Amino acid sequence: MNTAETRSRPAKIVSLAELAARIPDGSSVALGGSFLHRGPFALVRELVRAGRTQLEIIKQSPGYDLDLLCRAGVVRRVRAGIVALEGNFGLAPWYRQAIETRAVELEEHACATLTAGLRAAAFGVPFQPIGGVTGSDLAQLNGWAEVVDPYGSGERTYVIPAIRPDVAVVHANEITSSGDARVFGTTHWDRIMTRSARSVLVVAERMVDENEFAARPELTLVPGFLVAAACVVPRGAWPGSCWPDYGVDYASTSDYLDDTGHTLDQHLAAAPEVAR
Amino acid sequence: MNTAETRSRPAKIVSLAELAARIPDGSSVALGGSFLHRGPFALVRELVRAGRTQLEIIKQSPGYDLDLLCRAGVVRRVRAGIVALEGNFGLAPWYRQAIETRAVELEEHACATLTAGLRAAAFGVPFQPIGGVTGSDLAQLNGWAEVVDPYGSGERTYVIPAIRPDVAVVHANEITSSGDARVFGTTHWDRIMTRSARSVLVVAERMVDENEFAARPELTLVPGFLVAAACVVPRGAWPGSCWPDYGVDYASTSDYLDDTGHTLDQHLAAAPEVAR
Amino acid sequence: MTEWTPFSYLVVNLARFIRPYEVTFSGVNSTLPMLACLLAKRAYDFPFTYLNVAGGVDPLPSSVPISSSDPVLAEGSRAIFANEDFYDLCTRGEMDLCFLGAAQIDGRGDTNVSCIGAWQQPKVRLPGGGGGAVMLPTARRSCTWRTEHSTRTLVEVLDFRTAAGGMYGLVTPIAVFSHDGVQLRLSSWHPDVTLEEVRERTGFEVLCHDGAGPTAIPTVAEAEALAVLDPSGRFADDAAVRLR
Amino acid sequence: MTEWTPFSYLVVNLARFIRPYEVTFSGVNSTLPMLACLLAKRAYDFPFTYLNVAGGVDPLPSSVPISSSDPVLAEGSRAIFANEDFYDLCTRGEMDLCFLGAAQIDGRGDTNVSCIGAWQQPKVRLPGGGGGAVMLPTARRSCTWRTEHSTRTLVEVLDFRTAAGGMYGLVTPIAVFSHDGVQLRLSSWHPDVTLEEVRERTGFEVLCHDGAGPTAIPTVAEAEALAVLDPSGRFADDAAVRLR
Repeated sequence: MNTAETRSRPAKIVSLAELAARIPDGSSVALGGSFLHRGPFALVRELVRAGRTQLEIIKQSPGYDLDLLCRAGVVRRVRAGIVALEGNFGLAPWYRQAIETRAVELEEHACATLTAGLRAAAFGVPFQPIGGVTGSDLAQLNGWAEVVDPYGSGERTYVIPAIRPDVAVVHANEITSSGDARVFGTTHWDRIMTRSARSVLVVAERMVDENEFAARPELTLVPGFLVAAACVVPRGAWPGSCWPDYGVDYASTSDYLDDTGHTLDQHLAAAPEVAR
Repeated sequence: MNTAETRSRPAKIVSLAELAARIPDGSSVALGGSFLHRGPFALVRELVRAGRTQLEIIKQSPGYDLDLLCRAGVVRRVRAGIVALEGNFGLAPWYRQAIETRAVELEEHACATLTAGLRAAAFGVPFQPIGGVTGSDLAQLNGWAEVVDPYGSGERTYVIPAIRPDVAVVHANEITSSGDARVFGTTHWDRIMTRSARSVLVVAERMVDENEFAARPELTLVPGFLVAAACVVPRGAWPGSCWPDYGVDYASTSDYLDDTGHTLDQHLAAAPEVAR
Repeated sequence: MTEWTPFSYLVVNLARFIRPYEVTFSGVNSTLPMLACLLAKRAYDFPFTYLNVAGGVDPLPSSVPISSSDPVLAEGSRAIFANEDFYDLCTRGEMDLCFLGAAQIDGRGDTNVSCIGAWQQPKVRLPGGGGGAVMLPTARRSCTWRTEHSTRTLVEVLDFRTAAGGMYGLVTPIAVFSHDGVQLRLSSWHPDVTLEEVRERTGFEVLCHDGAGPTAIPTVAEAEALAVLDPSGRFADDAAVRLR
Repeated sequence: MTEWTPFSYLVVNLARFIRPYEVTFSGVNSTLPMLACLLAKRAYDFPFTYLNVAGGVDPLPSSVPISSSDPVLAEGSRAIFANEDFYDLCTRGEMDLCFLGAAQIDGRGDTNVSCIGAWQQPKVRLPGGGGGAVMLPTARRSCTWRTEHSTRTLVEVLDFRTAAGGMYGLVTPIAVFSHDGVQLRLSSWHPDVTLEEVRERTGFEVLCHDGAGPTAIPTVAEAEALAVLDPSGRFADDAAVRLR
């Protein structure tokens, strides 16, 4: 849990290595973005470079990030909705292999049940009711409980236990020196992630003056007081997109998947946070 | 419940009288804003002019709006958190009288328990867990149930039954001709109101071109497809504020409260939607 | 183009499930429904609300993206209706039509997107839960598609029931099914295949709706809209749909 | 000003509950806590996060509003942290200090903002629930205030228990209480009143903390900050706080 001592001090703008150092082995880590779009991929790569192990990854729709972490042996456990590379790339091969060989443990969710668990944590309650789920084998698989409406409607609803990540990492378009962060286009699941996690880290395309945020404060997704640390990595969401700055780099994504032509080290070395 | 027939047609921009006509006697009506700030007060006054009766008013922090509706005999029932004029005006006198004489029925909430009920409706679940409440006499008064965490934490949590208003009315800074609406500054409780109600009506300061919304879609609070009808009433939040366009008109609020110097009709006649 | 290609058959028949004034949603990993929604906006002379997973509400994308969750799908949108918002819309009963992917579909319209083989020891780990388990039971109607019509994909018994209930439509390269309240029934089939072939290639028992027959060929408006959306045939190539 | 006025006593002693690096919140109907938070920003040489009900996060308001929920309180803010957000922050245990109003307070620090007399047939219908029932048990600490210190406001038994648990501080025109885990205890009292007077004017039994005594007079920084915030004495006049 955040404490006044760790939380309200002015957010530090740190290096990418220092940001990764705030995620120790064994942490549960919520990753922002969706599939190939606005994921904190520079930080994900930095976790690989740092040799992190035993992480629990929490994300409704991971893809490249989770696949890379599985490929590098960083992951112990996954709580996810749908995992794929998307585009025309189909399944996430190293993730698939990790699950099929039982090297990594999976808690399979619907995207909205994972969100419900994060909502419970964000709202400070032990569980969160969710619509649907009826008839899905996921309910029994995960031991999800049904609760009868105590107000006599006769309705039953599944409830999802609280999911409180140790840390949420999101990739933002812009931050201030105080760690305020904003994104353009969809927020994906970033809002609920930043409200449910014990700590929030931000990677951003660029830093802008605080007055720019003050001129349109409605756009701010995460106020700086919730952000433990942040760093600036231009093109940090590569090979994914960061709207409106750049789109998906399909060639590099394809290279990542081509493990006969490219090693993981070669892929990591080609990343913008290293190569620029 | 919204149906495709009533919902997705391009939102109609209508007159204030036509907007009020969409709220029949006996409706449950969620009102946006808070105290003297960005409330849909022009619509509230129009309900009085239209002689509406037996309404249920739902709002976490009503004030002038609820007091006026009680004064005019429009209200049957209130579900509210805190009711006051605020500023230096203190209690809402006609509301107070209506409750003390039992002319109006009150379901007293904490602001956050009312929000929890609206969340249950917005999420499509029969009830919503809420933190706190323990030790409050409101729990017994309202018959709120406690549910034991089915996941064995030993925690108990109060759950609030779903609250689904027939209609939510919010006052926006700007709308498009399609009914998209956005506000500046805090959204108060408008977001959850517009997601929980069966129908959404909007009063706005002005209409702007759709391209202005498309240039910064992140600012839109309510997309037009959720809005049944809207109208433009400049200064419609009078005598309250509508940031950043105008502040509270304290003199007119004071006049409203001075029933020896001013009649209700005089107050209604002085409103911008009539007097302009 | 006035006759079907396997690709056009899928996209156009998905689009035909969209109804006037409805709220229709397409999600991740859903290139064909994305194209169907964009096609319906061009080809049909009724309005409907198109929501997508990029947060777009009736967007005007400057190009058609490879990824069906690409932010370009929010271009021109006057709002960002993000993930929590469209899921809540669905669970509270206001989503008229959801397009949801599936690896296996059974005759009841339940779906598996989790695994081939046993969940605990899968032969193939599939993408997983996604929208289905919550959206399928709560959307008013859902539709799915398969680019392969075979007894591997249209099955008698699912390897895992990821989501259940609420499936209304199914489109494959050779057939269109719709639900009668109990099960999926054949509504029409590709004019170049026989009913017998559909039966042979379907793992569950194929029952027909009254009046079922060959699928009506694309209208000029449908054909023109698809030509505009995929002028170079890139999406058709990527989808690699075959009749057999 | 180096001595207390009844008004400065309330504002400054509320401000003194604010601690370095904490997240502190002031809400609706809360002019004195609003002033206390603004004063603390000016008078104390430590940072803290000031959230308010106008959505402001460490705002730089161009003026001090009459209404403590006025949108001017979000001026200069780099974010809008709206109602659902700050309530959730509180219920998940990350709100360090909430200022919450009360009509009656008992010795346990529980509060009534609902009614004088029986709830069903009140002599006075009060504003009602507000933040208390949810925030009081979930904020790390809460503080309240009364501009009247009497046995009507500081009571042995509440007419209605609107909110319970978690009250840490209470400031009146003549006294400062803080909670010892079981009950409110007197920390200090206005130098112009006696302990005996505090006891006489308090409905619950007054127990003292070790070292309780007259309240330390305002620092120069506190006095100067209040003078800047209320240069014309308008807020002091509006509050109409009297020692007796």
